[in-house]
Amino acid sequence: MTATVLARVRRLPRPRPGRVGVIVAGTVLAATVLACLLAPVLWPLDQSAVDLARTRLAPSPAHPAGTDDLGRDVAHRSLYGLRVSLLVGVVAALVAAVIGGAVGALAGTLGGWVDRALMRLVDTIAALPHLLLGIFIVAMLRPSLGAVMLSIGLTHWLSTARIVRSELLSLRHRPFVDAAVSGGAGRVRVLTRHLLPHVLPRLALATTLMIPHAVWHETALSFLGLGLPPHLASLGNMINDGRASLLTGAWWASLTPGLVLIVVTLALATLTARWRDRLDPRVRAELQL
Amino acid sequence: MPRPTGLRLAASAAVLLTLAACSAPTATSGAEAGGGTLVVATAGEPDTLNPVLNYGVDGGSLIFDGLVGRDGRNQLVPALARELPSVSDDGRTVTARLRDGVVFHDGTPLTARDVVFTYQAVLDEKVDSTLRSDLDMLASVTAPDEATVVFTLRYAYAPFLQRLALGIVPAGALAGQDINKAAFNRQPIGTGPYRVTSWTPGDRLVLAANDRYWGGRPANKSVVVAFVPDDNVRAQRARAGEFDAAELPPKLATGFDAQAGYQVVRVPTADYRGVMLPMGNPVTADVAVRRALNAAVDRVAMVNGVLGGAGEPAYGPVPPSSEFAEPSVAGTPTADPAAATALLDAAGWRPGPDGIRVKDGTRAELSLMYPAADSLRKELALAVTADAKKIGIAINPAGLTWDAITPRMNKDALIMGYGTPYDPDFVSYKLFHSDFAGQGFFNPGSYASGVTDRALREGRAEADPARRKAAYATFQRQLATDVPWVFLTYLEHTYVVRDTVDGVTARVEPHEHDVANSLWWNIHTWSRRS
Amino acid sequence: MTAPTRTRRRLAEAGRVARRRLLVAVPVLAATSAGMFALGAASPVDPAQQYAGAAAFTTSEENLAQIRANWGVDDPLPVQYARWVGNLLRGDLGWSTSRHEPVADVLAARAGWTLLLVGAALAVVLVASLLLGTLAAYRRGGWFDRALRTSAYAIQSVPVFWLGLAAIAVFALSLGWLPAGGLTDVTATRTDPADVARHLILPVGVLALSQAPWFVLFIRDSVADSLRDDHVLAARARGLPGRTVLFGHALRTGLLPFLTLIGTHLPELVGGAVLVETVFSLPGLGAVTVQAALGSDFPLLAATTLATTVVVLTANLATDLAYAAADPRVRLE
Amino acid sequence: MTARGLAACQVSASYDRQRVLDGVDLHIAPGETVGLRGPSGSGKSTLARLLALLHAPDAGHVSVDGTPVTGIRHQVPVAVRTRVAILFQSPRAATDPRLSLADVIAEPLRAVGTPEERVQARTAELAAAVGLTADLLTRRPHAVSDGQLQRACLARSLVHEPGYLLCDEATAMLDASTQAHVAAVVKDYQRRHDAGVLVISHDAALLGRWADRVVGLP
Repeated sequence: MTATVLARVRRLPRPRPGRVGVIVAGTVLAATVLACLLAPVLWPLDQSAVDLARTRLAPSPAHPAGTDDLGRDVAHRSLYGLRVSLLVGVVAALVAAVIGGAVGALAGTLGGWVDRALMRLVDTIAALPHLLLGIFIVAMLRPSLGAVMLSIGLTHWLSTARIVRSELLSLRHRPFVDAAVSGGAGRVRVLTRHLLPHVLPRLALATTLMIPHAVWHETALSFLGLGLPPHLASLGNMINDGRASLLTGAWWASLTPGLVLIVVTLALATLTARWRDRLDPRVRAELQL
Repeated sequence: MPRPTGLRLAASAAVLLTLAACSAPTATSGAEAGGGTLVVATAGEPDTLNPVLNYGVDGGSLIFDGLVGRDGRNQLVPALARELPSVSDDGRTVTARLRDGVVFHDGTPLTARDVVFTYQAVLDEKVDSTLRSDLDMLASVTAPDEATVVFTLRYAYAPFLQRLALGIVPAGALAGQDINKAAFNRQPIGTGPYRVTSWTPGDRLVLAANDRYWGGRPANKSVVVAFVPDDNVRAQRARAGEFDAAELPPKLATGFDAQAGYQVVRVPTADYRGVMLPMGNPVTADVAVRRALNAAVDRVAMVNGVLGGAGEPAYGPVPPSSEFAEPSVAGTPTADPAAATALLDAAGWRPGPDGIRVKDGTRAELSLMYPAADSLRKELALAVTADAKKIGIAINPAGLTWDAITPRMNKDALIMGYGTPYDPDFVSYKLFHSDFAGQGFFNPGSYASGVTDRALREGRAEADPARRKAAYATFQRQLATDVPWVFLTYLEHTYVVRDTVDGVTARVEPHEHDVANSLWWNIHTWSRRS
Repeated sequence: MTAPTRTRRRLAEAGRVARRRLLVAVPVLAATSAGMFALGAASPVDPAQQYAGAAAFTTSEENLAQIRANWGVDDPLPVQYARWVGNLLRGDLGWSTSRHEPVADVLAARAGWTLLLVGAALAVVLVASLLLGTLAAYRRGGWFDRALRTSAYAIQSVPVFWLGLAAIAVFALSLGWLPAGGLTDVTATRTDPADVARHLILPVGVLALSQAPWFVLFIRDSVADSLRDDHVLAARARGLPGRTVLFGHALRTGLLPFLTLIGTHLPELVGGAVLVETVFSLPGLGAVTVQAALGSDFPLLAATTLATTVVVLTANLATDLAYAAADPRVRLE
Repeated sequence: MTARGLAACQVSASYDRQRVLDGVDLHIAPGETVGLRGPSGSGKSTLARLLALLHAPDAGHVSVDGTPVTGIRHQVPVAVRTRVAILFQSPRAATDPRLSLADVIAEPLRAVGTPEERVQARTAELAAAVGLTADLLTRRPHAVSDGQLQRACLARSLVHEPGYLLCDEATAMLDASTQAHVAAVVKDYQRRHDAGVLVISHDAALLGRWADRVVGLP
């Protein structure tokens, strides 16, 4: 694809959230993170606990989101599901940041044929449907927490690599880098002391923006039965479990985890959208995933 | 979601098509000529339609017939054999005479050569047949003439006639081919009441009546078997009125009780679920722990909460419906934590600071594996976990794929499921005989008991029914004493059937029930009221 | 330069691009396949046990070993890889261990339905986003524009499988208007197009809706941009009617980059199709991929992944060329 | 061509695919101050970057003390690279905003593994030479003026005692007194180390005051 074409497509502006949106999103996210952090202390969950005497109760004051097929409180499990999904999302995004950062750093500092080869690789992988690729990886490694994180990490590092590379390319010939080279600094020192510190904020943003994608990927895999162990409360597992309840009228079992997922990713996207808008267009373009 | 099918590991590999033909050939007379199309829905899709490769093993099938078949009470009746094959006095020679005038779907007549070919193909090492180990006792099979087949056995094997339900394939259509990959496996030719019109993988199998069927023309012109692996989707589509009969998990079937036009049929089975407790685990190696777990599980709560009421408590591997069932083997249907804790206290397992019991520095903690794709087993595993916690035993459930489970079976507990109503030897011999200790899925927990071994061997060698019954009674009592498994429940397979369908005859079903050996094992005699 | 010469030159240029892409694609596919094979080989899954299925419970170790030997799964890895690639090149995609039939047959039976699903969804997305996006751009800042953008933003956060479940709950279960799954009525003896169409309304709708936000926003923004372009302003100033300006000028300039957006969004669309096929039990490639993954069926998984890669790469090239053909200013490189 | 000196021999170079230098010769002898003049876009800065071994020529080569240099940047041995120092026009672009002025000056020393006490001593010495107080040394670039920052850059360019110093419009952004001070420090250094200096400017008066000879680029 020619650079010109890409540049045009990626110039796609997105709605910019207003002040109210940001405040709401921030509040939601802060409350969520707080709840996730405090949950094990205030409201501990035994992942394997079931209560066969209280199955499929409709929402009530005792169980605000009802209970599921095994008598477990849906609201309670949604909170833990979110914890698990966010944890997977964060770790997977970090894995992606490490891989993407390494590839981008290699391409951006070495340049030349290494750069061309790596970027061709990135373009190619970008052309693969990453859910399919993720399914393949999980299937071959056998579904588990680690396999899911790795699967997401291995399929979501591309934009990070592109961002790091283009940042490095633009930094590489800035006078302060020239001065360092001229002053005798070696390749590694230039990279670690002069280039990477300037790339890190961008890398952090890219990683943060990757979290909602990673969460979606995890829920999709779990939904397909290829994700986390099914007795573990994760949003994807819960939505999957809730499918059966849907048919017998227990709509609440999949509604709540679904809504939690939507609200939290929306809040995360809204907040990062503000941060994103402050970046230069080139970086913004890469983040339009 | 409960999946009575059980083994999700290619559950379809073990599809058993029942010999519908043998039951009541006269039933067709009342049906209007030609009949209509019946649509049934099931979760499991066969991988192949070739009996040699494990299709229709325990019965002929809608497409194939064996030498023998089974009636509505699972009693053996002659099928392609003129009468039940005769067994020599030493039990090592079995002779079958073929029925006259049977033709395959392609018009070629059935001969003894076809029977010999079928059994030799199973024994052929180049053929990837998983049946070979079931026919271990078979030394040779020969055809002295066109209509006679002689089986020679290595050792006397009482239930051998039960093994003759395997569907017979035409030698002419397969000879000289690589059977593993033959086109026949998807476009098979048999002698059964229905021939295959088309098979759209992942969607449906369309069968057309075999008008020359030796048991009489089928009442229905065609049968469509819809493959809908997802329970929820199958229920949705059943609700939309797409099927005449559909297998559904009990909880999803309950909604149909109220729905006009459908009835829910619950079929008793030999399909049990239980927890295999390996002898190689320091905690479960203690018989007190095994007995305590056996007393601690609340089987009634599992039947009601997990199975939606479609099942009954299980205490051993021989189903209550079997003539071999030993009535003295029974436990408490609900949890008996007092008895369980007494057992543990007496054995020296004392509660630790966190409530989990400890003995000689060993914590009463174990992993309980279940196949991740099987939600019924997942729910049972969680129920066992909750019950165990109440008596101070910590269980960590682990949802894994089968290949991850396999290497751990000697050390970690596993929710297993199996069961067949045909003969107590069939599954139990390999699951509980010490010869098979640690051999893959046979006796993975390495349970070994001289009493059990002797009883099992006697049971398969003895021809006299009364002595067999006594041997299997000993076997069941010994199992109840040793508790190598905590048996949890027998399932009831549930189906929803349109009210207007007549002729539905439920019979006790084995663990595997997919295309057939399901409620529609005799679908060629079903009729529909207008 | 005369027009025919220009056309010839552009064609030659396009041919060169296609050839160069092909040259790059071959090593890339080779690397991808080697990577997949290595992962498959590193996988602890025992193909013989996969094959035996539930019967593995009653199959002896020797029996399984024999099945393994028949398949050559115990050969050294490079030998296995060479055999696999050799077979691929000869058109033999291998044997599906989970479906017990040739992989090529699985692909042949199912690829069509997936293409139909993706194609129909794409068509719906294109038409709908053109209409809605243009309308929103024309009344930029109006209530319709605001509502459209807000809902697009919200839909981006809804996972497609949840959207599918919601659609089933509402349209199939509560209202009973549409079938909840499957491709045709089960009793149908042949695939009647009208029947298929009725069954595809929900899946196509859900897939289209989940992908629509990007396209709608894109059209809206690029049309809004071009409405401010000089030549469009000039056309308006000349007194051309609003509709002519909109469709004749603004839309046309906005359309071109749209082609590329389709190219870049294809992988996304295919991923959505996997989930939609699972939710609606459609007999397509996506659903079979999931089943293959659950059964650790390497040959089938590798084939579906490679096949999808080829299709997406080809589609990308096609959109690039189409773009270049439509806009002479684009330099093919 | 003499053995000593920094020389560009028949160099051609492009910038952004635009040919800006075409077969240019330039020689700076030790102790000599050469002025380089030319209109904007004539390639003055490109020539400076060529001489500083930061930019690859399309044709021709640069030689340092008679030895032709192959390669640029990290391909050049540190000993050769540090023989030539360059002072850029904008001190802001030429300093890492995260470093204090002391670190800016000390960085080249640390890059080659100089012991820390030596680094401290040398930094203090150079800071005094360019007129930076200890207070200023702790500040970061955003907290000091252009002139103060350029002094730090000048100090940095002198830490390795280069044989050649290239001043690329180095005083263009500074006020007159700082300009004079920078020029004085350079001249003082040149005298003591017999260094060759290239002064690039479009200010003919400045070149007239400072340079021994002036060359022009077309």
